[in-house]
Formats: sequence, structure tokens, C-alpha cells
Amino acid sequence: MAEAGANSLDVMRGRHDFPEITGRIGSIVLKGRLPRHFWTAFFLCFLLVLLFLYSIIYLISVGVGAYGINMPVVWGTMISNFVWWIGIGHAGTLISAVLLLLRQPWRASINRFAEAMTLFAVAMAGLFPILHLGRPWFFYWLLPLPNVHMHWPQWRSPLVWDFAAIATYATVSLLFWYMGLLPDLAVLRDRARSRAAQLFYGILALGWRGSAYHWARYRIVYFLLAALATPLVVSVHSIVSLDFTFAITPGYHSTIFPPYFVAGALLSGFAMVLTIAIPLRWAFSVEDLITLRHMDNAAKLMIAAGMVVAYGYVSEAFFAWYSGEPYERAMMVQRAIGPYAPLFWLMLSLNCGVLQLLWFKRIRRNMPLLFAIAVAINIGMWIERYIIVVTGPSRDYLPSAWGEQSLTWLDFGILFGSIGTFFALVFLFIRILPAITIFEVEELAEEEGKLR
Amino acid sequence: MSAIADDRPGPAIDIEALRKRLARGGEIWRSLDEIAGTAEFRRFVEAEFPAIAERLPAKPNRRTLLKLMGASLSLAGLAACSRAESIVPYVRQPEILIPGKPIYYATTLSSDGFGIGAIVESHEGRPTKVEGNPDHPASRGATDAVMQAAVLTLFDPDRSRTPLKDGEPASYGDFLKDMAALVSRWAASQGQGGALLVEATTSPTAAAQIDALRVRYPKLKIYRHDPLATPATEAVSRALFGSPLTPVYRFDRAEMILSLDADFLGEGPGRLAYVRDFAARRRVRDPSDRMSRLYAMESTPTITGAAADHRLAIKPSEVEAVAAGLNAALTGEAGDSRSPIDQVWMTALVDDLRAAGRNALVISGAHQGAFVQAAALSANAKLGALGNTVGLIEPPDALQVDGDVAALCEAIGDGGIDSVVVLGANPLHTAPAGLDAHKAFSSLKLLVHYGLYRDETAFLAHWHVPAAHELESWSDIRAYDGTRSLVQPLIKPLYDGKTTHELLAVLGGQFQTDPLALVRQHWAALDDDAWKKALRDGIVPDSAAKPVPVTMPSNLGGLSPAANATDGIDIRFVPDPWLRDGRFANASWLQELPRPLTKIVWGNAALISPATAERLKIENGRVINVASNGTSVDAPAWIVSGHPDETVTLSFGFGRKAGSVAALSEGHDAFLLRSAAEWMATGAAITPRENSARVISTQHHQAMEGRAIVRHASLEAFRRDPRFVRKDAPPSPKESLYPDWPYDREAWAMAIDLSACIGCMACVSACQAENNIATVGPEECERGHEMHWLRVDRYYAGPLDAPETLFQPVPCMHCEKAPCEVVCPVNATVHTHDGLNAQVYNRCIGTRYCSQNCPYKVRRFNFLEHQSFDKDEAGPEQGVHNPNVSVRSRGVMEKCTYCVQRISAKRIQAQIENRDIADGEVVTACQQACPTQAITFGDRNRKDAKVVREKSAPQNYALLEELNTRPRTSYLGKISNPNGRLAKPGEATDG
Amino acid sequence: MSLYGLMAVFADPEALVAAARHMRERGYRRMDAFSPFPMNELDGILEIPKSRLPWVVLAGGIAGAALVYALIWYSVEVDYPINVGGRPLHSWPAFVVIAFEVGILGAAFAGFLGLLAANGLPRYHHPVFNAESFTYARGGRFYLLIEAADPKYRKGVTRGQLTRLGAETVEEVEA
Amino acid sequence: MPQIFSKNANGVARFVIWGSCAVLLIAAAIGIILPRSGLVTGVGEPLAQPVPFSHKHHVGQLGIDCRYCHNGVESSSSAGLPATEVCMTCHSQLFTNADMLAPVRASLASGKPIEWQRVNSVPDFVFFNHAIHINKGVACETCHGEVDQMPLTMRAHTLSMEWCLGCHRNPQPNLRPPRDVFLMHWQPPADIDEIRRQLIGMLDIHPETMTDCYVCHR
Repeated sequence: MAEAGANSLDVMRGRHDFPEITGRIGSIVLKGRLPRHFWTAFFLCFLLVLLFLYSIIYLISVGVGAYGINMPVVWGTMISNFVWWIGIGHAGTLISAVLLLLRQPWRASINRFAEAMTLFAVAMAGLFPILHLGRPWFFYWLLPLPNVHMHWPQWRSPLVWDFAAIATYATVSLLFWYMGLLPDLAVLRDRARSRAAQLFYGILALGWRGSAYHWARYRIVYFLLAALATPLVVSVHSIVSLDFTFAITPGYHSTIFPPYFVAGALLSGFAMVLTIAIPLRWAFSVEDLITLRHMDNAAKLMIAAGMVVAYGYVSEAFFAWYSGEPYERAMMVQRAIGPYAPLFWLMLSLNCGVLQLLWFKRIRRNMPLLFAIAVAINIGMWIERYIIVVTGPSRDYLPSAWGEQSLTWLDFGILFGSIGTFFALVFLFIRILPAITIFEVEELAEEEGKLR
Repeated sequence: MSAIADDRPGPAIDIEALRKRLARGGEIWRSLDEIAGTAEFRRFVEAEFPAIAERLPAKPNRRTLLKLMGASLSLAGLAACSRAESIVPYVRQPEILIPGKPIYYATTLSSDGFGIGAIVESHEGRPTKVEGNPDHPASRGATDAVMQAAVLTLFDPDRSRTPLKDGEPASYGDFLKDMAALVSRWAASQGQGGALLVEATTSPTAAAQIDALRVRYPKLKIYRHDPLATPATEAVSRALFGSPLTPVYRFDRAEMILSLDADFLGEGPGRLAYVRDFAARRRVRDPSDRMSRLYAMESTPTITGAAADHRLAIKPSEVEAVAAGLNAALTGEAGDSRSPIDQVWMTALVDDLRAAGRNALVISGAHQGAFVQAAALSANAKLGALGNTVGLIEPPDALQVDGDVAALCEAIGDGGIDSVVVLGANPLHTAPAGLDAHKAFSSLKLLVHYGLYRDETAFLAHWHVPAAHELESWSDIRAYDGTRSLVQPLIKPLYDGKTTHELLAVLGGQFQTDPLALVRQHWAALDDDAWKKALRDGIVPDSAAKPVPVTMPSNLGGLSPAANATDGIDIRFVPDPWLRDGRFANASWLQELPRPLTKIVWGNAALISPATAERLKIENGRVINVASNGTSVDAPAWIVSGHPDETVTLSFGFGRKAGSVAALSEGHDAFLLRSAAEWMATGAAITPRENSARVISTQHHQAMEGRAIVRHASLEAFRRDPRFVRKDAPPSPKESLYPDWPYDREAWAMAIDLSACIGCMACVSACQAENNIATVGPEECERGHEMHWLRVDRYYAGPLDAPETLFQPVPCMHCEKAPCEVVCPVNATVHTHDGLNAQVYNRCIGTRYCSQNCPYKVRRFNFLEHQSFDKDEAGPEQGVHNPNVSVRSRGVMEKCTYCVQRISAKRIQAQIENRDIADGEVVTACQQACPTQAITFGDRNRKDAKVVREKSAPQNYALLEELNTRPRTSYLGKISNPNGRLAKPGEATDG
Repeated sequence: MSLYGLMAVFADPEALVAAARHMRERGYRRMDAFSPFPMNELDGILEIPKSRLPWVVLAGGIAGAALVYALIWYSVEVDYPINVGGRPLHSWPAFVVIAFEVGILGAAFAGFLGLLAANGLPRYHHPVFNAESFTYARGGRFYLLIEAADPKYRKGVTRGQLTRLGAETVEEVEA
Repeated sequence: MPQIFSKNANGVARFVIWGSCAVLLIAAAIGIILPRSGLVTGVGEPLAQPVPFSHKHHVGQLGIDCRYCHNGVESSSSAGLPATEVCMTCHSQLFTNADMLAPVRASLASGKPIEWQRVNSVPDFVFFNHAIHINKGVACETCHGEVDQMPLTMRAHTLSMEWCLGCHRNPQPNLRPPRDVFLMHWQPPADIDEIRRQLIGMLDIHPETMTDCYVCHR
């Protein structure tokens, strides 16, 4: 990655004309000339998809006892995976929605795959609450359906709120994403040579023709959706955090959770954005469209979010002590010196320690290093969620009931399986849809007057 | 989901079908794993039980096997069962029987040969639940864990179900032929070369039959083999009074009790009665109440020591010295210098005993040597307690025999004996290590074994005959105090088992006998009405043995301390509290029931003290080699606070491989180390091994972490401040954000008296039996998947080496502001009009949020398919299921329901009779089993209710009340009565 | 084959804007502009009326929230009242959360469907696609369409005017 | 650029959109109706029995009381099925060698019970108690329908939780004086509403307690 030392931090480098932009972005999809390592990577992910399927079948046919949970720690990796994926989902919406509202020009070239990332992450997240159930086949009992056994959801339960939040979030993200895609689909429709491609993109494009009248309404609605997505994105992870804060279990029962979960979500989200963007821009040599500026900004947002998370850790510990609750205190001490202590300290060193490197400009612009840090943060954030899930119940009110859970192969099979599936989806997306928003990049080029 | 749903008269056929399929079954337990391999089996399981089929390896893992017993059984029997729901009426319906209504019978269960009265609940001819018989002196309405499991053993698919000749299935007719031959031979030779090996029994009929045999065959030898026998008792009374006598204690009169290594709360045929009286003397509700005081000196931690006000742990070999010292002190001589306990302690004790005078009571462990027992008796005599708190009666199990199994082996060795009939005993597993029973028995011309299981002895036997379970038998039996009672069958023998009396009759030449007639004719004295009454009441009126007046010789009958305290390790042998000598090793309920103090399940360990562990650098689970006179066993070590130093406790009952359940459990066989019938050995050696072994315990943390969980105080402290439970405990909020719900009809509530609870685990076992609670096997227990709705927490307080032990039964608290309910997304756990925290299994989808949010962690989750709720496929052990309780499927949360099925039954009864439910009408399973009556249950809205009186006691408090969950279950703080002049154990610390 | 209108192709946005303004000043009303990305200037020039979609979105949001809250209220108060953990039947703070989420959902759907409806999409067959020159394939082309139905439309005249405005090509589009 | 789609593509698109909406609505309707229809609940479908026992004949024509065969109904949770003996009390005299009754005679001879097919079944996790209903004035007829019209026994009601709760929430309309519970085609007197109001009080019926989960699920 040559431009490690470069100092020009434009949103877009070099001069482009529209055919060149559409051409380069469109050809990835239409010509399908993809580097070999793309396919190698996809194949690896596919193996993980198979692992995922096997694990799920095993889990459902044998029972949830097959993975690490037990008494007293009846929640385990399914929940932490869920929270982790939801968190990753957040950066996408944030980039596309919030930065749109804030009129941040640099979002243009990364929002598309950020949104895609959101969708796939939410899709993964959506699976876990169901896999978590003892009787997954009855998951629909969380819905208010007319039935002969007078069954209603128990609306006071945060799990029902979750259900609503996740469903809404997934749907809105999808709509938002699809709206953004419409003009680009039109472009692909027109570029497509083969009949099949024409029909495929043509049908998806809904006959978009870029009329000024359409654009007028389009702008408004796109903006409104962004305005809706912003409070939504905050509410979703707050509600996820309510799953914990609503409980009286020590270590769950903390008012700091909602903001601190949202910050954590952003941290892991941007970490994932970088984890994808850095290889992507290199593999398809679009460094001039996804520039160092993007990477740099993302890194800065990470450290901002990361510091809020760090503050969250501190205040969690502080209030455990300040509350004077013996149970809270004992739990916090146990977290630091108990059976889960190694994980706890590893988490701190990753999410608070490693993060600090991002203060340095030279590290922020060193892509391999930045990539490594992003991955480290992803790991750290998963551990954080797991710590939160298990340490509370493993050290709650009655010492006689104290105990730890030990993970089985199934926990990891499902975690890595889901990661593989996620990336497989990302690859497919890159293959069949424009990973960079053509029309916005063109608009950007227009505004920046970078036309040849 | 329920095994046999309430509204179907099916079970009638159940038994029929059962008997049919079992007749065809062959000896199942051996074929289990083989079967499990076969393709046919796979097909069956895949069809009936996908969950397992999926997980079924070529060689099925142990837990699967445990669960598959039923499946493979039904394979043997009803492989071709259909989904179509068919219902069957009776062909001839018994008058007394109305389908859907349980019937209760009085009978007597045997515990180590002695009788404990029981009331057995029977549904359409299926015995499903054992309760205590209030009229029986040894039960007084209480039961213990082992009795609860009687119904489980009855339906155990592993039971031997056909006669075996040289291991091959044979007909009972063939057996009779061979017996006829034997009988004629004996008749000719007056029983020359013949021997009978019986186990401990108190059955008058059996005794009479044996005497008859003796008359018939003068040369026939009778031997008795009871691995848990305590012969010293008889020896002592012979030496002292010239005739065999056995002591009976009156705890209702005892004010000051000294236990010399006696576990009278946990061991012995009279334990339930003793526990009741003991607890009654210690029930304090008001500062003016009095309570007895218990000093305990014990050589291994027991629940008696845990209940003691002062407890001393001493090496087994030092007990004699203590006894000698005590006697000296009582007679006023100078204290024995060798006494291992300090003088202050001894003087305080002696003063207390003297003060109590004839109301004092000194008990010696029945397993103790002659000297200790003699010393105890003489101490009682000196205090004038003999005849008041201690009475001596002729031993109910008296039987004139020619010796024990050792003598038998010797006789076989001399060639004096060539044919042996073993009645029930299992010498090849339980015989002392010294003698080579296997060699002796395999040299016999004829070995006949009669027993419930095809056990180690049966393998060697030429003939094995299945025994009838005690719930299938006609017999009679005597209780610890000599009371005679009858044993009547609840069900026709499932596997054509024979009663002991039938076998004895066969040996007497009567080949076709009616089991009832055999017993009835012995009771010819009773006319039919008296007989019926005896059956109905469960006892033969005033048949208790009369105390024999004795005079104490001054010189202890010449007995003196035998063994002197040697250096080196002492070994203390104990029977496993549930499995006894291993006879119940195949009862999964008992295997999985945590041992009172160690909380160990599915195995045993070598118990040692922290100090000893420190000295030998042993940690929990490290395998140690215990060597004593030549032999040695390897066992994982387990460190127990309050265990005497330089001593190791080994328990019998484990290490058996016969029986699919028994084979699952780990643990060592302590019989391998036991020479003769001793209960302790000295001069042993411990050498730690490199490896460590798995010891499964259900409680991993022993301290209360300074939390006010078990709130306890001494009697003085209680008198100073009756509301001590409030002292430096977090305040309980009174107000709540939410308006209180009205509970204007019933409001069920429970009170648990922690002073009374001795941690005997009877309640847990009863709960399991009543509520169809699954057993999950060792692997799952290790992972923390056990299912007991009610657990008894055990905490240690105070110094590590001499801690105070505190028990706390923890069922569901039925919080009025239940945290679990608010978080359930599907309304699967909600409140009822009478304030129950109801759990609706069929609505639960298993988010487990409720358990996550339960501060008491009393909810249990079906992590895997632990038991089948499919009637067609579940096998005979479903016969034990309570038809009024759903059998829960995989992925469903469950918990204590306050025995809602009992509440419903009583309410329906009351509603039909148009009246309110009376106080004390609804009795929960745990409450009914509890020998100390620590648990009270009732309607909080009735001012006169017993539970209201209990809850109004000053020491009443709710667990974690500061959380404002408003529990319906509350506790009465533990009050102990230590001697003010001595250090009060754990008084200052914890809680 | 009737005539739908005249399609003029311009190289860059500025040209399109200028052209649109001129034609507007010349009194043409039935015209439309097509561009690869939104161009705010055109709104004013073409006098595109203010969209009412924001109100639709608001309505959708309120409807969603209200409906679901009503459903919840009915279920806990009327259909099956149960004492759950001693909490009041109508625990509104808990219910508001769900109402909020569903409100957002309603709003989003209203916005998206509203947009499609207002824009008459999907419309796979449209006269403008008949124009040879009309395509987004080669990126930025900017089109101005004068409909034949426009009162001021004169075949030759209009074409001339467009050409003079710097259209690269002017082509007749069949309906 | 040539058109990609033909003229009627727009029509097709519109049809697909509205069509799919319609399909969804229909699916929902089916989802609501089907579980309550006889197809699923089996209401009105007689089952084949080993012996074609006719309640119509025994109850309708001969007028045998319910309790003659179902003798547990007043005191037990289970109404009980007649033992083979009970059948034979009459059929040892009547139709002694009717082929129809061969299974019954065989059963008595062999001691093997007759395997009937269950008609009115509830799931195993539902604990129904006949005695309490009978004693509180809920007639056999109310749940089992007019069995005296059934040549072969069939379900009269869905026995779904919905249906049970209907009465448990508001029992009054289904009550009758307990002495009349075994009557078929019972004609309520004119002042039945008043009687029922009194019954609620006299029989000490508390609807607020009858919707607790554990009333049926334990």
C-alpha cells in the first residue's frame, strides 16, 4: 500500500470524469473480473458457512445443553454473539444516516458497503436470539398472532422490545439501502450487455429514469429515512442493553449501559468497517475513491467511541463501589480476580490499551497496522460482551449458587460459522452490486469540480 | 407431556403390558449397550427419539444409556407401538378403584433390616410415592431419601426378571426341580454340607421359618452376612448384663446430650424417630422457651455434628481415650492425661451432664468398640439416665446363627460345606478384603442366589432367582423399638419375583406356596379383624419390646480400651448415606442426591481434613492411595472442613459395575480395604498419586461472603435480642413503586425453621419423587445441569478446622414481586390469584431470562432431553411418574411449584364439598417428608394457620429481603444453644 | 406512432440548467429533466411543487405507534389480564418502547411506499427509454425533454431552440 | 437506448404487486380459520372403534344414565370407561352372539381390554377434572354435545384452550342446577338467568380464579 506516507487527505484523489467512475465501479460487477484471491477468500468463507449450518442443525436437534451454558450461567455465547453483531451493524447506519444529516462529504464512497455490512450483521444478529431459545421452533410466540390458545407476548419483557427493535432496524436499514441502490441499479441496467443482467438489474431498478421530479421527492424521503434511522440506531442498542440493565443480576443492573453500549457498538462497527474497507480498496485498487481520509476519519471515530467505552468501564466499576451494594462490589471484584479475570484483562488491554495507538497520525495512516488494530478491537469487543453476559450470573446473590460455564466446540462453531457467513455475504454483495455509490461519487466529483 | 395424563384409565394395562414385555425382556442390563449398537435399535430411536438418534454414537455414551434404559426396554417389549392414541378400560374393575383417584396403602419398608412404616400412594395400581406412616414409631410420618427411592427401584428396568441357571434364562419350574433334589438330599443327610446365608432381617416369619429349617435339617448351618452390622453392641450387653440387649433412646426426655461418635440423626433404624424428638426439644419461638444442648465428638463429619452446639473432631482411635476420660471425670477421678480433649471442655461438659442428671444422655456410636459403648452405658448409669433416657430391649434382629460370612468361607475351605443358598446378601461385593470369597464360593457344588439384581454373587451362582421387591411382597418386620408391622404388596410382582418366605418354604420342602398364607399363618394369633386392622394401620398394636431392667456392673464388665491411639493415618469407614452397602447403587435418584455435607453426587471420595491435605500437599480431586494392612485403594481426595486430622473417611456402596446406573457412577469400593467387619482401621498410609480424578459436587462455594443469608445466633443472644435476624442485616424496603395486588382468597406461604433443619436431604428426594424431576447423570451434573427443584445449601462459618455448619433448604420463594415473571417474553411464568409463581411448561420457549433474573437461582432448565414424555416409548420407569405432574420436555424451564398439583387436588375436593380448604390440608412433598417438621406450609390469610404462627416468630426473615421481591417463603433464623463457658462456634463470624 | 416529445442531450449539468431555464422562460411548461444525480437548481426552474411526503411519513409513524399501543392495551387489559410479577396491568413505560419502534417502522414504510407511489414506480416501460441517446451507461449525460403535448411545442422551432442552447443531439421520442 | 421491457411490463408489475398483497391476506385468513375448523380439531368426525358402540342406541333409545358406564365422573378426575364386565352385564343376556360384540366377548375371555380410540382428547399437559365440572353444574351435554344423537361418538366441540377459556371466564351461561347435569336436551326454565345468578353464589364459583394457568397446566 504505497500511499502510507501520503499527506493529501482529500475525500477523492485525482481527476475523474463520469464515464470513468461508472466504468470502474460498474465493471467490478458486470465484467466480474475479480482477482483470484477474492475467490480463494470466498471459498474459505464458504467452508465456514458449512460449519455454521452443521452447528445449527446439531444445536437444534440435540438441545441448547450442547453448548457452554449451565446453572447458574444460563446465558452464554449466543447472547454475546447477538450483541456483538448488532453492535457491528451500527456503524453502517451511522455512516450513511448520521453523516448524511451532518452533510459529511467523505461518507459518499464508503456508505454503500457500510450499509450492506449493517444488513448482513443484523441478519447474523437476528439468528442468535432464536438459536438461544430452548425450543427455537416456537420463536414466533414472541409475536402477537391470533391463535387458539389465547397466546400473547409479555410486553414488559425486554426480549419482546428486542424483537421489535431488531425487526424494525433490519427493515429500515434494508429500505434505506435499497433506496440508495436505485439510481445505481439504473446505471447497471443501462451498462449491462447480457439480457439476463439487463433483466436482473432492470427489474430491481424499478424503471428509474432520473427525472428531476423523482429526484426532488427522492432527496426528501432519503433524508427523512436518514432522520428516522438516527434515533432508531441509538434506540436499538439501548434496548439491547436493557436486556441486561432490566435484570437485577449484579453486573447487569447498571444505568450506564445504554450509552456505553451504543458507544461500544460504534467502536466495533468502525473496527469492522476498517476490517473490510482496507482489503477492499487495496484488492480493487480504488484507493483514490476510498482514500486515506476515510480511513483516518474512521480511526478517529473509533478512538472517540473507544474513550466513551473506556469511560463506561470506569464508571461501571466506580458505581459498583459507590453504590455500597455488597453484591455489586463482590461481582466487580470477582470479575477482576475471579475465574474470568484473564478474559477481563485481555479485554481491557485490547479495547483500552491497543486503541490508544490510534492517537498517532502515522499509525492511523499505516494500513496494515490499522487493519491489525481493527481486528484486535473486534476481538476485544466480543470478549467484552461475553464478560458482561457471564460474570454477573456466575457471581450473584447466593454464593451457594456460584459457578462458571465452560465453552464447548459448538460455541466456537457457531461464532466462527456466523463470521464466515457474514463475509461470504459481503463477497457476494461486492460481486453483484456496486460496492461504492456511483451517483453520490459522481455528485461529489461534480461538487468538488474534479471533472476533467 | 405428563406420563399418564390425569384423565385416562390407561395404567391398568400399563402393568399388564409391563409384565408382558419384561417377561420377554431377558436380562436387560447386560444387553443394554449391545442392543444400543444394533441397527434395529437405531431405527427405533431415530423414529421415536430423534434427539438421541442424532447423538447416538456407535457405542453410546453413558448419559445416553442412562436415558435410554427405557427406550431399549420398550424395544424388548413393545417395539411396535403406534402413535394412534388408544385408551383402554379394565376388563374387571376392582370395586375400590376409581380411575383417576389415588389410593393409599400402609406398609413397611426395611432399612438395614429394620422396619420403617410407610404410606404408599398408588395410581391405578401403580405405586408412585412413599410417605411416612404417622402411626409407626420409626417413621412418625417422616421419610428419608432412601425410602423415597423405593418406588424407583420397584420399576427399575435393570432388576433381574427371570431365573438364571448358570447365567442362562431358565424357568422357575426347573429351579424347583433342582431344589427338590437338594431338599431330598438334605432330608437324607439332615442338611449335611448345606448352608444358608441370610442378610440382616427382623422378620418374625422369616426367623420362624429358619428355626423350622434348623429343626428339619439339624446339620444345616445358618450364617448371617450384614456388611453394615455393628456386632459390638450385642457383645457389650452380653459382657455387662449377660444377655444380648440393644439400647433405645428417648430424646424427648434428653436435655443434655453427649454423642461419642454417634450419628444418631443420620444412621440407625431409629433415626427418624430420634430426629423428631431431638428437634422437638430444640424448637424455640419465644425467649422463654428452653432447648436441649448437644455435645458431639466425632471421628468423621456427620449431620449430627453439624447440628451439635459443641463439636469436636477426634481421630477414631482416640474415642476410647475420650470415653475413658469421661468415665473418670464422672466418677470424679483425675482426668485421664491421655485424653485428646482439653480439661476446660471436659469439665464444662461433665458439669452440664451432672446438672441434667437423669435427663442427660450419653450415646456411643453403634459402630464403636465394646469399651466405648460400655463406657457410655455406665456414664448413663452414673447419671441415672439409664432407664429414663436410655432403655435396653432385646434386639429385634436377634437370630441364632453359626457365624458370619468369614466363618462360612472357612467352613467351605474345610470342605465342611458344599452347597450354599444366599438369601439377598451380596457377599462377593461386600465381603471383607481379608477372605477370598470368590475362591470359596466358586469351589461350591451348588450356589443358589436370591436377590433383586443380577449382582456379583449372582454371576457366580449356579442358580439365580429374582426376588420380589418389598412393594411386591407379603412379609412382616420389626422396628428399632421392636414394634411389629406387616409388609403388604402394592402391586403384583412385575418380574415374577419370589418373597424370601417363599424361598425358605421351598427349602422346607413346600414348593407351591402362597406368599400371603406364609405370613398369615405365622400371625394366626390375630383374628381376621385384627389382621385387617394391622394392615390398615401399618402396625401391630402395642407390639413394641418392653425395656429390660438391668443393673450396671461397676467394672465395665472387665472391658478396657482395646486399641491405643497409634501414629499414622486412621481410616474411618462409613456406609454411603443413600446407597448403604451398595444395594441401592442402581437408583439414579440416590446416586444424584447430593451427600449432606460434601454435596458430592455420582461417586464418593476419600475425605480428609484441610491440615492433613496441607501436610501431604493434596488438593481436591487428587488421587491418593490409601494403604492398610496389605491392601490399598486409589480414591480422589476431597478436603472437608471439620474433618479430624490424620484421618481419612472412606464410604461403602460405590465401585460397583453391575447395573446400568451403578456403572455410570464413579467412586472407589471401600470394601477392598476393610478387613473383617471393622468400622475403623489404624496405622494406614496415604500416598498422593500424580493424576487426579473427577469428583462431582453440586456446590462449589462454601462461605456466605459476609452476606446475611443464614442468620444464626446462640440462645443467649436470642434471649437478649429476639429479633437478632434484623441485627446488622440490610433493611427490607416496605414500599414499592407498584400498587399491591389483592390476594383476598388463599395466599399460600411457607416457613422453614433453620434451627430444625439437619440437612438430611429427605425433602429433596421427596420433591424429586413427587414432581417427576429427571436425573441427568454424572456428565451433566458436572456441567451444572442437575434438576433438583429444592436444594439444601450448606455453608461453613468460623474457623477452617472447626467450622460451624449451616444448612438452608432453598425452594422457589414465590416472590409477590417476582423478578422472573417480568422478563418472560411469553407469559410462561405468571402469578395466580393465590399468589403462586406459576410455571407453565407448555408455554415456555426457553429464553432462560427468568433464571437469569432469579436472585435465588432456584429455577432449573431442561438443557437436554433428560426424560421422555412419550408414554409409548418411555419404558417401565415411567411407571413411577406422578400422573398429576407434567413430564417436562427439552428446552423448558421448571421450578418448585409449592406442589401445585396437591393444592389443586385439595381445592377441587373442598369445592366439591362446598367448603374452604382447611389449614394443614395442603401438605407439600418436602414438608411431608421432613423428619424434623422444619417446613410449614399454609394459607397466610388464615389468622389461625400454623404458617402464620411460624412467621410471627421473632426470628422470622426473608432471604435477600432487601431486594423487595416479597418472598412467600421465609426462614426462621438458626438458634443454637452453646455453653457460655466455652467458645461459641461461629458466633462472632458470618451473618 | 405518435410523438412523445423532444429529447435534448447536454454534456454537463450547467448546460442542462441553462437550457432548462431558457425553455422555461420561452413559456414551455410540459418538460422534464433527467440527470444521473440530483440537481437542486432544477426544482426551482421546473417549479416542482413542494412534496407532501413528509406528512405521509409523519402519519405512518403515528399510525404504527398508535395501533400497536392499542393492541398491547387490549391484550393486557381486556383480552387476558394476568398478574405478572405484581406489576400493574397497564405498565405504560414498558409499552412505550415497543410503540416507539413500531412507529419508526410505520414511518419508514410510509416514506418508501409513498415515494414509489408518488413517482409512479415501478414503471418499466416509459417513452423516454425510446430515446436512442437516453442512457446512464456512460455515466454523466444530462437530458432535457420537451413533451409534444406542450402547447408551445412546434416541431421545427423547438428543435432549433434546443440546438441553439448547445444540445449535443436533439432527438424525437416516440410515445 | 432501446426499451428493455415491453409495454405490458408495467401491467405485469402492477399485477404482481397487488397480487402478492392479496396472497398475503388470504394466507393470514387461512391461518386464522384453519386451526378452528373441523379439519384440524376433528369436530364432527366419528372415529372407527373396535366395537361400533352407539351412544344413540344406548343413551338415546335405551336411556341408560351416563354414570352407568362412566362411573368415575362424579368423584374422580377421570370419567372412566366401562370395564368389559359392565358391557357383559347386559350383553351376556342380549345379543349374546352378535358378531358386532365378538371383541367384547373375546376381551372378557382373554382378559385383554378393548382398545378404544380416544374421541375427546386434550394434550397430556392439560389436566382436566370431570368431578369438579359435574359438581358445579356443568352438564355432560355442554362439552360432549348431544351424544344421544351420535351413532358413533364424535367430538362436539374443539376443546381448544380458547374454547375452554370462553367458559372459564364467564361460566354463568353454561350452568344448570347440578341435579340436571346428566339430562340430555335439557330445556332451561323461564327464569334460568336468575337461577344461574344464584348458582354462581350457591356453588361458590369464582371466575377470577378459574383463568389461573395451573387450573389446567401443572
